[in-house]
Order: sequence, then C-alpha cells, then structure tokens
Amino acid sequence: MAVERPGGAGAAAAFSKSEMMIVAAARELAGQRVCFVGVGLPNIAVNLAKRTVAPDMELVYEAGVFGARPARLPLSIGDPTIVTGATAVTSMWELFAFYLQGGLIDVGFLGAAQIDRFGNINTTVIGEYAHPKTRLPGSGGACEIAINARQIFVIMRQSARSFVERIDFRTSPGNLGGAEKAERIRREQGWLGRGPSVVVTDLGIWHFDETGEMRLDFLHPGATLDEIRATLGWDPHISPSLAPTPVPTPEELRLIRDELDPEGMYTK
Amino acid sequence: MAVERPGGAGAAAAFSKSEMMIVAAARELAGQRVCFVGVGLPNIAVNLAKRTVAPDMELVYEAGVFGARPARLPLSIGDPTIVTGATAVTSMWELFAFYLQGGLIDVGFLGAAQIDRFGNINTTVIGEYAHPKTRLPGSGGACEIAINARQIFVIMRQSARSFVERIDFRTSPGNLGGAEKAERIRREQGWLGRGPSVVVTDLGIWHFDETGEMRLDFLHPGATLDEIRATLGWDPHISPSLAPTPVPTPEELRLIRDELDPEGMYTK
Amino acid sequence: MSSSKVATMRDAVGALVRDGDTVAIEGFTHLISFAAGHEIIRQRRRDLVLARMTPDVIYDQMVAAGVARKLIFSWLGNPGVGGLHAIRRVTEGADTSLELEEYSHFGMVARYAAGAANLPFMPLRSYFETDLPVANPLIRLIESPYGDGTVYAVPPLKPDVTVIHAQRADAAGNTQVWGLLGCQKEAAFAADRVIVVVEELVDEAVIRADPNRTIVPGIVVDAVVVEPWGAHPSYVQGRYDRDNRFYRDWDAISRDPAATDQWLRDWVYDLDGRAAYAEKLGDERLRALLPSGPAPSGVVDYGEYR
Amino acid sequence: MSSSKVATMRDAVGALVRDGDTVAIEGFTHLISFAAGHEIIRQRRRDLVLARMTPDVIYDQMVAAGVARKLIFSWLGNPGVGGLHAIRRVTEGADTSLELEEYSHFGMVARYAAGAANLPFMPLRSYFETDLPVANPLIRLIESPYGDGTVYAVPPLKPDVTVIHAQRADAAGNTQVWGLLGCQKEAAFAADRVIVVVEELVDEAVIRADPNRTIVPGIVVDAVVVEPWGAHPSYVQGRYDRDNRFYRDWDAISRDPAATDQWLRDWVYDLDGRAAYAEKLGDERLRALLPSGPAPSGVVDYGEYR
Repeated sequence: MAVERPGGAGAAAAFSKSEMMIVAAARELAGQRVCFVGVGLPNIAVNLAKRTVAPDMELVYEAGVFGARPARLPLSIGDPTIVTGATAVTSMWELFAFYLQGGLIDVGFLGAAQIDRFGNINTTVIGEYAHPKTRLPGSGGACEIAINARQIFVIMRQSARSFVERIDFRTSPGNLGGAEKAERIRREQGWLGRGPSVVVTDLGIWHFDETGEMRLDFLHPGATLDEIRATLGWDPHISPSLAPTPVPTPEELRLIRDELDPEGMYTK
Repeated sequence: MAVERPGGAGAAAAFSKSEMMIVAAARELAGQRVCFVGVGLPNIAVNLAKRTVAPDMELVYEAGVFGARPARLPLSIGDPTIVTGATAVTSMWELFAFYLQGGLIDVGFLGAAQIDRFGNINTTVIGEYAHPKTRLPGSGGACEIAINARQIFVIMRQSARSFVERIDFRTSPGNLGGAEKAERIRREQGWLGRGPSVVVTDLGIWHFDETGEMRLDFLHPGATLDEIRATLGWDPHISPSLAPTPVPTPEELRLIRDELDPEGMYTK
Repeated sequence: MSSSKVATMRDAVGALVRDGDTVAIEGFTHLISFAAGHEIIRQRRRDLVLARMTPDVIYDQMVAAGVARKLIFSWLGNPGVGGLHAIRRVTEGADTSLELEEYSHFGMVARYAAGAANLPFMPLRSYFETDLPVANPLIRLIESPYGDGTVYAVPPLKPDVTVIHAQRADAAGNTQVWGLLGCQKEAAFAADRVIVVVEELVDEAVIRADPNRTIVPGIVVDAVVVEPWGAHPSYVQGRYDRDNRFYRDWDAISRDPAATDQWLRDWVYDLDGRAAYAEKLGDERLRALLPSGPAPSGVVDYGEYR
Repeated sequence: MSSSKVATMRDAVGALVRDGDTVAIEGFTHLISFAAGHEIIRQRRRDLVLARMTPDVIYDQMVAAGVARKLIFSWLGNPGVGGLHAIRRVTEGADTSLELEEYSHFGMVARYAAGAANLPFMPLRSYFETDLPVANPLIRLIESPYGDGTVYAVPPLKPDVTVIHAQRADAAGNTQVWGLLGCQKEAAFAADRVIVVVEELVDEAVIRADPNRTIVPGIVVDAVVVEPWGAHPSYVQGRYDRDNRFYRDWDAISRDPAATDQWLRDWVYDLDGRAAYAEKLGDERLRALLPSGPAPSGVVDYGEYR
C-alpha cells in the first residue's frame, strides 16, 4: 500500500493511502471556523487539521461540546478528553437545536458507507430496509448535519461497493438529483446548508461542479485514473486541470503516527 | 381594620384582615407537595405555609428555581435568596416545559385583578383591550399555570371591582362557563390541571362546588355575609355549613410580622 | 485564541444598536443590563422594538426617554411594587401610542427558543380558552400530526440585538452565569448581534476549567463590555443584591412625568457611563448591597485525560 | 427533608422494571449504566422495548441475553470500533426478529423533549429528502401555521423507566452531572419511573451548594442506587476513563454467539452485582482507568442573602 515519493523539500517518508487521505482531508479545512466532527475518519482528519492548517478552528462534537481541545485522539466521539478544557458543554438538545439547526456550523464532516455522484449518503442499510444484507449504524446526527451545516465534507475509502450509481437508502441528502433540484429544495425549505462541497478518498479529492455532481480535482500520488474508474459505479467527471495531491509532510505524518493514531486504528 | 378575638388557648393578638387572609391561604397548603409561587400575595402565603403547615413542600419559582429555601421574603419572585441553597436552578424553558407543562406542579398559587364566579381570572386589562382603562401586567406565567398545575389556589382582596359578573379579559382559564364545560374541555385537550380549588380573600374562604362555581365555606372573624355580598358582582353560593375561619395563632402572626413582612408591605 | 471583543459600552451600543432595531435586554429579575439600557437612551436611539419577558423598570425608563415604538413582552410590571407608570401613560385610555405585542412567559421563552433553533414555530399547551389569541393573532392553533388534538404555537423571535449581563466572560465572549438563567441563552442564540456585559473579564482558562458553566459561547457574541455594577438596581448572584429600595422609589418617580425627566437627566444624560453612575450611588449604598456572606459552590473535578 | 430513596440495584430493578416496559438507559457515550443493564439481564426481564440514542455495547449485551423485543434508536454501533454483532444477528437477512424504530440523533432528543414537556409532537428541520420518514411512518410532516412551509415532527417518547448514571446524588434523588449531559434530563423528565445510579451519595448540602449543577430533581426520581464503577466500560468524567479496550474486545466476543453467551455467564449471571464485577476486573485494570491528573472546576460564589 505504501508508496515512496519525493517531498516538497528533501525526501519524504513513505506513507499509506489512508494517511494520504487523512492529510488531504485535513488540509481542506484550512480557513474554516466551526467544524462539526463526525465519528470515525472525520475524527482524525479534523484533529489533524486543528494541529496544522486550522489551529483556531472550533471543534463541535454532537455529544454536546463546543470548542473542544482533545489532548488525545478519542476512539469514540464521546470521550472525557473532549470535555476537559473545552469552551462549553451543553445538552444535546441545545447542541442540535441552537448550534446546528441554528446555523452556527460552517463544516459538517461526515463518513459514509455508500455515496452517489451527487453526494447523497447512505449509512443505514445495505440491501432492502426491512431485511437488510448489512445493518449499518443509521443516521446518528448525519441527516441533520447534512441539512443544517453550511457545507459538508466527506471522507471515505473508494470502492465499487461504496461509490455507487444508486445508494440503497438515503440517510443524508446531498445534491439530490442534481444542482438544480437541490438549489430549489434548499431555497423552498429554507435549509441553511449548501450541501456537499468535497469528498476526500484514499485515491483523490472530489469537489462538486455546477451540475451538482462530484468532479475529481486531485489524484493522490500512486493512484491512477483506471483505479478511480474501477472503484465507482458511474462514469466520473474528471477535472481538465486534474493535479496530483501534494504528498504528506513529515510533520503531518509525525502527528498522525505519534500523536493521533499511535495504534494505527485509522491508518492500517 | 383589626379585630380582637379569643384564640384557641388564651387570648389572641389583634390581627388585620390581610393577616387573616395570608394565614388562611397558607393553611390551605397543608399536605401539598410542590407549589408554584406567584408574585405578590401568593409569595408571602406560600412562604408562611413553608414555615408552618407544609415544611416539606417544594417551592417552585417561575424564574427557574426548584426547592427554594428563601432566607428572607423576596420582594420580587426573582431574588438571589431563592437561589442560594435551592435544590435546582434551571433555564425558564426547562422550568415551564418540564416542570410545569410536564405535570410536576401540585398547586399553582396565583393572584388576580378580576375573578368571576367560575374562577376565571383577568390580570391583563380593565376596560377594552386596545384602549384599556387600566393596563395590568398581563399573564406572566399565570395562563400556563392555570392550565397545567394540578390545582389552582387564588389569593386576592375582595371588592365589587375585583369579584365581577364578567371579567374584562380572560388571562387564565378557571372553570370556564361551569363545571360541565370545563371538564369536557380539560378532557378533550388533555389538560393536566383540574382548575381552581380555592379562593382566599380578606373576608373568607371559597372552594368550588359541583357546578364549578365558588362557594363560601369560611367567613373570617369580623366579616359579615352582607360585606361578602357587597363585595362581589353576583349572588353567591354560601355553604349551608358555613363556619368561622380559625383565627391566626400567635406564631403565625409572629412569622408574618417579624420574619416575612417586617415592613408591612403585604399586611397594611 | 480568538481576537478580543472587549469594547466600551459607548462603542458597543454605537456599533451594534441601530434605530428601528428589535432589541432584547434579557434577564429575569437577575442580571438585567441597566447599563446598556441607559447607554441606548444616552445615544438617543429611536423607533426600537423592545422585547423582554418582563419589561421591568429598565424598559419603563427607555419608554419614558422615547426610544421605543413597540414592546413585545409577557409581564408588564414592577415586581412586588406595582405598575410601570411611564409605560402605562402611553398604553392606557385614548393615548395608546406604544404598540404592544403580548404573550405569556412560556410563550416568550418558546419564541426565543424557536428563534434560536431556526424553527418556524414552537408548540405549547398554553392559551386555550383565554383571550390572548384574540388579543394577539400571532398566537395560532396547530393540529398534531398524530391525530391527538391541537395545541397553540408561537412564532420565532429573532432580535436584531440581544444584550445580556453575566458574572464573567473571557475576551472572546465565552460567557458564564450562575443563579437564575432566565431565557438568556435562547435570546442570545436567536439574535443577529449579541452584546455581553460582565462584572468581570476573566482569562480563557477560567472558562475552560468549568465548561458546563458556559451559557453562551463567544461564537455568537459581538462585543464584551466590562461594567461592574452594570445591572444595578437589578442584581448579580454572589456579587450584589437587588436594590429593592430603588424599585420602590421608581414607583413615585415614574408616576410624575417631570420627576421622570429629571431622573433621566440626573442619572443617565448627565453621566458619561456606568462608572459615574456607581460613583453617584455612593459607596454606602453599594456596600449595603453586598451579600451578607459567601456561599461557595464547591469544586468538581473534570479530570485530565491524555 | 424527603425520605431516602436509596436502594440496592437488585431491589430497584426488581421493583421498577417490568416485563414489556419501554426502558431507556440513557447517557451519550458518558455515564452509561452498564450496572443497571446487567441487573435487568440477571433478573431475566422479557419483551422490553429498549430506547437509547446509541444502543452501544450495553444494548448489544441485553439483546444477546434475550430481554428485548424492540429497539428505538438513532445510531446503532460500537463507536470507533464497528457494528453491534448480537443486534446485527437479529436484524439482518431473513431473520429480523428484533423490531427497529429509527430516528436521527436530534429526532430522538426531540422525542424525549416532547415527552418531558407533555407535547403531542416536536418540530425539527431534519428528514427532508431522506428515506427516514418512509422507513419510519411516525416521522411526519407538519405545516407551519405562519404560512412559511413545512417541517417534520416526531412524537413524544415517554419511557416507563429511565435509568441514568451520575457522579452524585443525595438520598432524595437530587442529581448532579458534569461533563457530557446527553439527553438524560429530557429522558428522566419524560419517564414514568426513574432510577438514578451514582458513583457517590452526597449530603443534601453538597447539592444545595451548587443548584445550577443539578440536572434531575428528586421529585422525578424513584430510586437512588450507589454503584461505584457502575458505568464501566463507559466512563464518568473526573472519575474514570472510557475502557476502550473493552469496546474493542467486545467486537470479537459478540461476533461469536457462544463466546457472547460465555461472557454473559462469566460477567453477568455468575456475579451477584457490580461490586463483584469490579473485583473481577481487578485493581490493575481499574487503576489504569483513573484520570492522569485532576482538572478542578474552580469555585463560584452564590452569596448568602438574609
């Protein structure tokens, strides 16, 4: 999995596809002010961003924490380390009603089991709802994050099973059937969210174009367009100015390996 | 105003009509568990009850306090003395939503500017709403207390201007047009409250009979039925077993005069 | 971490309160920002819509000074004393020049909560069989989608500016309160702009040592004004008592329009801010308002988790 | 003042949890009463409807033990680890013997809030353009009475029994929590019966010294159970850490029905309560879960007002 790459200045260390994905996702958070942290991969990406490109970013955890300063990377998104030293702890009612639905969240950072070209997300079931092949966790806060956060970032590994033509269940709305319908619905229903803006995978970085469909803008070092096409269920939009993703810096890798994920939970 | 009366044991002190009213109201609280304290006369009556017949009664203040132990009688129903040493302080949202509307209040204790024979209360305006003769405070929490507290106690001075055939504005519902309609409405709308159960005045004590109308059960020492009739706007139900209200005990008077109202705000 | 939002009251009101705004100075008997109210009078704002559960003496003063065109409220009185006479003068009889929009307490709280939560309405069980929905047609019936009857709803209230007073905040506006909480959190989250007035500016570390005590995060705060005694004659739990004498005195002052004007001159227009006001009150008056003793909360341990 | 509600876990569960009840053991990652869950298993309750935002390992164990007929939830997983395999076994493929009623987090919180506030529904902006209202027809559209569109509503959830774990309570059940608050307050007020499990029983004076810290008053509490380590492998802010090792270990155990049964025998059926469980975990394991150091909240002053 690991690829060897020359870094910006001097030789870079080897890094895994997961490390590249986490680093790329963290960098997308540069300049963001308030980020709602989802469970799993978003958790490590956001915590890396806080230590690198977005030190002033406020971390919001659905468990009821604003301005968290986790001293370690929590396994769960509820953990005593996100409370000690935080700015505010609130009931979940207030967190969801006032912070999220009230419009204070700039970025909601989500994972997904299935995603379609328009960024609609399934985290509920694989197969039919009543008798699923796989029972997934369900919405948690994802459905309301997708509707109420100003924009949505997604981080997930790419595979033919996860990047699909049709998701089995729509847990969290993205750009629905395309930008036009999505804009109309958001306007009509007064949603605060503008929908998905980036999907970072283990192969590249997708942003959303004017049709509301995801477009590959960056290809990670070592990944190929053939690999991209083999791991999704539709004919993808590829940016005419497709660029290689800059490799992880030694400091980014050190933070992941030594501080955030010394046991390699997220990166193996 | 003061009348001289023989007490239960030995000679009693002189007392005012206001003192008799406050003592009678306090005694009605014997055995009650959770009381919502309104501003004005209810404030002193409830605090007297807490020191006499209902020491275990929990005082709830709409300002957001449960289990208050005021060390002095507050002038306002919001005061630092109702917070220090209380069991719980909550937001007003939680106080009204969870404690009151949620059904935890046994007695809501209200004052009134106007009341009718069915215990419907006006605290909003005298005269027409748009151009009132007198602009009163309005509902505060009274409207929701009347609907949600298990029962309603009222304390107010009796006069032809306050005990009226028709109130000018219905701020807080009592027994509406009578017991039958009131029962039906309460059932249909799932109200937790059973409506008014007692009105204590400076002349006597009224409970509500099976028609939903107030009935004079006790006449305060020194008051007469003529006085009762001269100070209300309808032909009153008088209990066939009308009894004299037992006079204030020396201890009740001491508490009012020395502890609760040394400046005579409520009792002059 | 965030840049400082600390400002003088003059600058905060100057920048954030505009003619015609809907302004909520909230705090239920506790923590009422008389200092902000007086500065709004001093800067001669006009046509304000003043929202407050209990307009209290501060809105009586503001109405007397001519800043308001409308009140949104749920209880219009001087608690334990009587009426608000400046307001009564413009709401009684033929001369009802001040517009009133009236709810119950729970209705007002629910309006702020709906505003804070970006909801089109909030349901509640109040108002049935009362004249309030007739007096205020914004109180409307709504049917339960579960076929179990109707309840009333109130619309969201989103003030242009909310002002709250608190025991302490840091320079970024992270604000902590103990004692009565009223509806300050809801009113602050519902507002477009928020001014926090505090007795004490504290280091961020004081806030972060007890995050459960935070009621409003700096993210919704535009200005932090440090104004000791800024709530007088209202009170600050643990700092100073309610000045009931002033509430009683106001009854007589406010019954007389000339005395009211004179009071506004002496205590608002002729002073340049709260420090001068506190000085004019005098040490003796202020000392008498200090608590009779301490009542410490005790310490809880959040634990360090590395 | 009130008579003591202190009871053993055996007596509290015996008296207050009945077959067929809707039971909510709440606590969002923090303060999950594994002790109560295990006692319910031990007393072999049946046909329970288990409500919880995040069923977590505790409901996986309870489902494995056969106490449940239905789950009401919003996120069904082992946070940071993966699935809940005992629950997956009865909710996947043809054999879906466990009924599911599914919301989002805010939907579940709103259900408890509606239950606590005795409202027929609670509105929220979630669910538009998702399949959740199709999967769960109790999620319904409601039109704003102000002509500004529609939102979704959820119905009240009123558990027969809510169990919460807390740092401390007094004998009357007045309960204080710091750290994550989850939806415990709403779930407790919504319930018919409430069991509070605490690390420490304190004198009423400790509670009254800091009334803003109280999340649940004794008036809604039926039993107070003192059970140190009662939340393990969940955690108690300031007392002990989350035992992530156990959450990871459970993944392997729960994938194997025989290993799951063996675990239930060893750690639930064969033990007579939480003290025996803590002893079996051993001092070394428990010591490793203590915070690395203190993080004191600081003291605030409420002031004495006589």
